[in-house]
Amino acid sequence: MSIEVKNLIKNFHNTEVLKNITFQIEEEEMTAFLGPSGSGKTTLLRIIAGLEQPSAGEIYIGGERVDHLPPQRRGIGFVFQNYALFKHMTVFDNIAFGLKIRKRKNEIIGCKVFELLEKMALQGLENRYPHQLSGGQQQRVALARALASEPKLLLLDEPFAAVDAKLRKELRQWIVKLHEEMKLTSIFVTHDQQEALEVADRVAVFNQGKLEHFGTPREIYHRPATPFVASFVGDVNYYQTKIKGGYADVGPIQIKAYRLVEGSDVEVVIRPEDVRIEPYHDRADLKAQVKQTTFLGDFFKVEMVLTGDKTITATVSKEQGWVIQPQDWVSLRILSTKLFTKERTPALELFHQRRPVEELAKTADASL
Amino acid sequence: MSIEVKNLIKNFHNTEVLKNITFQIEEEEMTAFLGPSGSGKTTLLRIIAGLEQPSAGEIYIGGERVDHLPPQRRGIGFVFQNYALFKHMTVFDNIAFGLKIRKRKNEIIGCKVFELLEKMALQGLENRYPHQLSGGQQQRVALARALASEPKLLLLDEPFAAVDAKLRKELRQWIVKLHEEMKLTSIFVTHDQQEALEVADRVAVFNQGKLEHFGTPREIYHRPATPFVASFVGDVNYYQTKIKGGYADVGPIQIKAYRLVEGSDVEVVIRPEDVRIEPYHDRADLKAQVKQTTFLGDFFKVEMVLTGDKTITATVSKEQGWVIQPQDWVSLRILSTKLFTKERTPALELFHQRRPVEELAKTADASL
Amino acid sequence: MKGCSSRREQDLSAIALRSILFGYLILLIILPLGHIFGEAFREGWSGFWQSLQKAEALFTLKFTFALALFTAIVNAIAGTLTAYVLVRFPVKGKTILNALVDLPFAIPTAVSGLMLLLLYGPQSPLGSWLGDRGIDIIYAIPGIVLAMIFVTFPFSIRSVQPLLLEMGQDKEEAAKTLGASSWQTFQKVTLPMLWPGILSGFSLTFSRALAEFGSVIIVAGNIPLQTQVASVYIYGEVESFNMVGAASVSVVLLILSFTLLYAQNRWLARKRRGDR
Amino acid sequence: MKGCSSRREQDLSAIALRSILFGYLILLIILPLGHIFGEAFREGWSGFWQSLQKAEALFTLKFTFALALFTAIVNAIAGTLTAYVLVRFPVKGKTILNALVDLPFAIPTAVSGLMLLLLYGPQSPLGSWLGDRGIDIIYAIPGIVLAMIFVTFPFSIRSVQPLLLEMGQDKEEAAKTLGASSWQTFQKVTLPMLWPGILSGFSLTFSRALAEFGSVIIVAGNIPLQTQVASVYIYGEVESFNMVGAASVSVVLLILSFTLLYAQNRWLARKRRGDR
Repeated sequence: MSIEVKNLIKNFHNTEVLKNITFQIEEEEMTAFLGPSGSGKTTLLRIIAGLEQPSAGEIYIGGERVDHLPPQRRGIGFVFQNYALFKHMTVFDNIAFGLKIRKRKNEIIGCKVFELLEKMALQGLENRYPHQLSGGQQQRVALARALASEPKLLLLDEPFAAVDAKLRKELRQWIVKLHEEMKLTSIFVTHDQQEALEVADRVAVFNQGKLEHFGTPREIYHRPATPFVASFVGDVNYYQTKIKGGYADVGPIQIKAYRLVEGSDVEVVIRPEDVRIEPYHDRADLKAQVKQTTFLGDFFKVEMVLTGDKTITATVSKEQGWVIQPQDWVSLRILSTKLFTKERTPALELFHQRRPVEELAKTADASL
Repeated sequence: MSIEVKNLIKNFHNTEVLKNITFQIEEEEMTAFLGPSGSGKTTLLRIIAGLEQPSAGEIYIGGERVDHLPPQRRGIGFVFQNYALFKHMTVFDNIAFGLKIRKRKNEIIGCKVFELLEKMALQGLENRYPHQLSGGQQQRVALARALASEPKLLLLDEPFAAVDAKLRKELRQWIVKLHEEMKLTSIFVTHDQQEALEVADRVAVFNQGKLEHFGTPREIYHRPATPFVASFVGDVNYYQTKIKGGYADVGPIQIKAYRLVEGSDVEVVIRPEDVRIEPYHDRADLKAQVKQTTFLGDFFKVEMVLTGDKTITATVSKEQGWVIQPQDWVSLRILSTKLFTKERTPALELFHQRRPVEELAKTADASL
Repeated sequence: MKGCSSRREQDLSAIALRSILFGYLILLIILPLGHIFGEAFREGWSGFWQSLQKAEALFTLKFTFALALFTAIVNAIAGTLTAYVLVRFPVKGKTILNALVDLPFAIPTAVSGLMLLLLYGPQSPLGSWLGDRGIDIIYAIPGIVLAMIFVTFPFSIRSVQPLLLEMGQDKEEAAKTLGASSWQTFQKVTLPMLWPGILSGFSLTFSRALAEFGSVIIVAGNIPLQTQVASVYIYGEVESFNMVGAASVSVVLLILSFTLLYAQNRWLARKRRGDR
Repeated sequence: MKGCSSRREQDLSAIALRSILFGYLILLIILPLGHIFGEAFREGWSGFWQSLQKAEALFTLKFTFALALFTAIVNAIAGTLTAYVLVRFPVKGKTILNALVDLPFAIPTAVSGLMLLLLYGPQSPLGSWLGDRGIDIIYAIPGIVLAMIFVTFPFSIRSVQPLLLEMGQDKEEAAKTLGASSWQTFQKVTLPMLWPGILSGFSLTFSRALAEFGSVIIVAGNIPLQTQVASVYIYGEVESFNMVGAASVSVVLLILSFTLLYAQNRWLARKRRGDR
């Protein structure tokens, strides 16, 4: 089912928890609500589920307006952060709950529940109680319970937060598989950008109640709408500066800035992996001295000082990382930069959204 | 201060929580105890601090045997996972606690506390109570409190677990800086391999009460002592197989195995970043069909099926990732593999430890 | 070796502290408790039995048991509903209500009795109005029940409330997203999780009502075979120096109370083990 | 618009539930409470004042206050130590001790009085042995204090214990790694965090001791100007149909109890706000 949210506002004790949110989710897509804690992402999920009331705005599920409907009548499945399993019921009764409420026949309930138990690799656990299950099993029961009534829309609140790192990876793959098999439309909330990029078809990035960017993982990563999005979905080198002589002036790094007023404030973001380290040669545009290298498993992080005291961080392959030593002088090549003006104009946002994915300018790719 | 642990055993309710642990930490080094929950790493830290009693074994701090001493007399600083700040005391009184116990003069206490407040960027907060501080500030107070009495050894129990992702990064850098400035010997417990690799000089990997590997981050990552270590400190392709005709037989991947008995069980580990994807050509040794590619920000994960139905995962740069499509046929080159026998012999471990870091065999680097 | 000796010291101080604690408890609780059993059986089993066979003793035990049971049932229902409303509904003046709930515990029982006596007694307008219609409250069963309900009012609420607070709303919300109506949610999800609290409130109320003295003696007086509850009976026997009679009825009350307490603890412990 | 109407319904049912709840509380608590104040002041302020100026009334109020205060202090100290030992020391038989602690709540107060009477009374060996040495317990102040301590014994322990359990050992361990001895840790870290529990136990004990009736009337009898506590005095006034006198002393007790309860709640609320 497609979902549409229009001009949604939520006030709580005189503070705007959600500020004029508008977006649309296509059928069978998996969307991530990404943001730091307190950004409003969970509140929005709960409003879509009907567990909280919006202060203003409209919500459509499958074209039908639902914001006046109670959660019972929205045809959704909701997986709570701490699973919210019914402790006094067996796994079977937990999963069967929604079907029993709907007064399905016993044979149909049994058939459906066992089908789900098998799908979720929970066979043989139907008579256990929730406290007898591991965290991962509990979550799969919560999923099965939400799916039993065949919801049009599956909502998951921080589904991976309560399990440890290794299990989290398995669960992610699990949910992606399930999502594809069952042709669900689903939304999940997370504060982990890696998770959002890996699992979701589309990502909505929230900050302080505002939807800062809504797009595919690639768009979010490569053409972030705001400096916040850029720094939240990856590591960045971040500089605040002004336009000087048609260029954004970051010391030795000069970025061509079209159509920007001389002297206006700009923010510059450069991803560490877009900084290439090359052997030192005199005529290079950019030179830097290595301060520290850190081994990070499959790559190295290299912190450097540019001429003129600005610092910059690069990530390089381990083959290259091993030969770079602190105090070394190196040349740098910057593959891509992102430029933001403080007072973003709609024109800029449009421009951001229209740019082709493959564009990788040599010195300046984002400019207005 | 150097630390030595010899043949340490801890039994709890008839189960061995720690199994014959022996290792040595050099002065001014930062060591990470890494492992999944329940691996015994926190218990070991608490035993070193004197908060728990070992069942057997010896502990030396700076050459002096300490296992009979109460925590008060071991000269350590301990930072608890949830900070364990004294809620009824101000920040000043929290930090001054150890000095007041030692009956230092008031001027000295004041001087020392304000020095620490400044170092920890907590100036102006001295009259606040813990509940009036953010999580990051609370942790810095806990650190300052532990450092006030100038311990020889700083122990940190999951110091980054309770704060969110962004703050965690800052805190890590903070602690690394502090460690270097104050010339401390320190140990911290973590279940996050990224953290251990990034922050520590040496890493001790624990699993089910056993010290599986103790070494530098590079050693741990490139020459893991066991399959567990390999899979815990990074992603792996993992295969169980047997020796056939002098080779470990992973379908199309054949790894030369010296000195291993024909037909014996071996485990093979290949890191995704050691799998190179090349354009398809007929004469290539290894061919695979792409199943799925996943965008992960600064790189792509590519899942493939080898001829003969084994699956293999590679990570590739984003430039390459964008052009690879599901169903494509590609050639593979494997840069490095790791081989483990089920019954590890000491000889194998020695061999592992003696291998030079740079060795990157074309098809088989680990073998016995 | 040194490690061992420091452990030894800890053990010793633990033993010393335990001894003091046990000593205190023995002097204060065990010894008096043992003595009352001794007194009840001073004239042997038959003496104990005879004391209980007296018409007044038999009546008072049955009478008190029945009224306490009735009180516990009323308060379990009213208390659970009150707790639910207090926790789950956006009721204005919640703070005041919450404070009101605890009042009966802060009122001396003799004062509670006096309050009811003054309000429903024959001298008061309400009492005489009810009396004209043939409804006697004071010196009759309704008065005793009112007194018992009044003094035990907070138990059920305070047993159920923390469970409701602790369980949070997520399980109820889960039931709703699965299609359950408010009533189905309460009945199938909330209520089953509240049973431990309801039962614990029930048994606290019951044993307290069984024991009530101050308010009942003032409201109901001391009329053998009509309004005499067990505590009042014991007091009467003591006044007339019939210690064996007093002790015998006491022992029956004690056994009832202890059994209930024990059963409840066992049940809760099993439940708790199951839940974690 | 539809959204509004569904909200409206919720509001209506909330109002209905609140009304029922308020009604129940008014009938059960507010009305009787108002009535007793009315009775105390039926003959105006001077009538109230005269009732209190009677020597017996004055004595009983001062006497009860002093003994209740003493009881609360004793139990605050003993209870805190007991809770500490129960939670922090590896004491064997902890389960039994824990169950013993609750016993006084399960024993009817009249039975508690009888237990003490039988153990320390002149007929018992212990009582006569003490009596020979000039120590009278029964029908004297020590008996009243014993009864009060006995019936309020669990309050302090049960107020302190959950705080100890909740705070965990990490703060005490932190103090130790910072060099503090066991005693310094208890005094500077543990005790300050237990204050809320200790104070709450103290005020519960005090107001319960102030109100105690059943056990005291049996242990101490009803001797004006010597052993008559307030509850017993009220009972005596009711028996002699002096309702104004009974109500006046009741009102004083009520005001004392409520003030204490209110102060404690305020203090705890402030403390809690501070802690979070």
